[in-house]
Amino acid sequence: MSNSVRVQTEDFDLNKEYNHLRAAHYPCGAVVLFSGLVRDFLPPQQLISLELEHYPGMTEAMLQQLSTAATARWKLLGTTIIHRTGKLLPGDQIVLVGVSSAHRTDAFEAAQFIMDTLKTSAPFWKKETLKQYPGSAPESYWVAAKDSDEQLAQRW
Amino acid sequence: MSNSVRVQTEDFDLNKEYNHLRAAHYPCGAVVLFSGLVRDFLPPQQLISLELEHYPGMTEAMLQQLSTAATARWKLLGTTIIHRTGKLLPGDQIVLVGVSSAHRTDAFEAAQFIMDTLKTSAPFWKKETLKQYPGSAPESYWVAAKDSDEQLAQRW
Amino acid sequence: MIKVCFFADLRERLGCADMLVEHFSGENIAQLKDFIVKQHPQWEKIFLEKKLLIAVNHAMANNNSAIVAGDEVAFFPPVTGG
Amino acid sequence: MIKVCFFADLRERLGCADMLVEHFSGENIAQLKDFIVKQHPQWEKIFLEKKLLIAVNHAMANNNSAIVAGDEVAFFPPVTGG
Repeated sequence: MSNSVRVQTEDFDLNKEYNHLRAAHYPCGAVVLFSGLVRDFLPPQQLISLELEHYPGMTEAMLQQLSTAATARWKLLGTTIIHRTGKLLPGDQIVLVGVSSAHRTDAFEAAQFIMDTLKTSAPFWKKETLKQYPGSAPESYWVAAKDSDEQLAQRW
Repeated sequence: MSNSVRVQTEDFDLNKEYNHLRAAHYPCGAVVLFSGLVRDFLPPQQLISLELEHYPGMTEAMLQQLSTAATARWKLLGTTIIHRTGKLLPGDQIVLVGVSSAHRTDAFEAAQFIMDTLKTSAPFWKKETLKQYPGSAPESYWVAAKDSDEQLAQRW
Repeated sequence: MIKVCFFADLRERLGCADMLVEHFSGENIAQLKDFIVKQHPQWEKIFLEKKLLIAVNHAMANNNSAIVAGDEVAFFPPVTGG
Repeated sequence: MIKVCFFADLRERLGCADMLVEHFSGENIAQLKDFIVKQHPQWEKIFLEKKLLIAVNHAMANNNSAIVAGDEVAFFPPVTGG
């Protein structure tokens, strides 16, 4: 059993995490990886950048709790949770959740549980800097929490 | 929109497929990857190898149907389905399903749908060669279909 | 003429990967099965198995599915890929 | 003494990232809020917002959560990571 939780400004290498989850544990039959990316807006809007603030110490504790809760609930062989902070650009990787297990259903459900719960309980906040139309001055907004995320978290 | 279906004896590169799904399509916010691996048995049993037979022509047609059905049902930006055939060893990659979308729920559900439906409708068959205990002669068995897979497919 | 293919466990038990069925004048899969079993009486038990799956021209089919000359029909056990 | 932290939108609106609350003799979060609002009356409306989230020593908490000297209390808006 291998559980890894990291909060970092640096980018991550999905393939490296995949190879770790895949190779290290026996008898692994399934790996599910989720990668969350900085999504641009639909034209004429344009995302300039995203600033991810977090609560150091609490973020790591909450992600570790998610990993522990998933491992208690499903039969897992390994979990990896990486979340970036700081300034990110469109297309950048924000978050990686990787889960390995003997059978696919455990890996799929645990990965979804981790993402849904992370979205509503891990202390990260996004601030977007965007242009409303080409040539307009960039403005910054704190992203509002979505009711749909709250509903998705409640199914677990 | 990019949909790719491949049936091949060669191994695949998950990272290459990830980068394709991630980069090519706008506005991508989520990529879900599922990798199915050849699982060894618990000791004292030991898997020597796995032979994957398929129905050429029909496999490609069925996988293409799955991709089309997933794209019709969820809001997706790209799908990749790769399934290997021939002789495989413990730890080898068997199948890759990759889905990209703007929002995570579409990608998670579509990837699960594709895997669950593939398991019960794509014409592949596994034959295992295994030892029952160390030093015993290897024997070959056709893997039996699981009722649990039938149930998982029926939820869609 | 109908091309008939067998796969996996079924192929091994029948000792046959594929065959060409000639002079078949029926219209559906059930009739094709009867026709083949008349030529190969020892296959009857295997052909009556509930879990036998059927495809016509690469699409899943059943005993009532219509077939015409030139079709490719496949019989196989429940699939176990993925 | 209680360490109090504010994050994101809340931090910007209050113009304060963290503060040390001294001479607090209450026992729970509700009393801490009252105590802070007495010192900063202009924060009252923000502190009454329904969606304000609370953590005590890095664990989610609520108005009834007990606190003691040395605790770290954080107030923040609904989270938007992932």
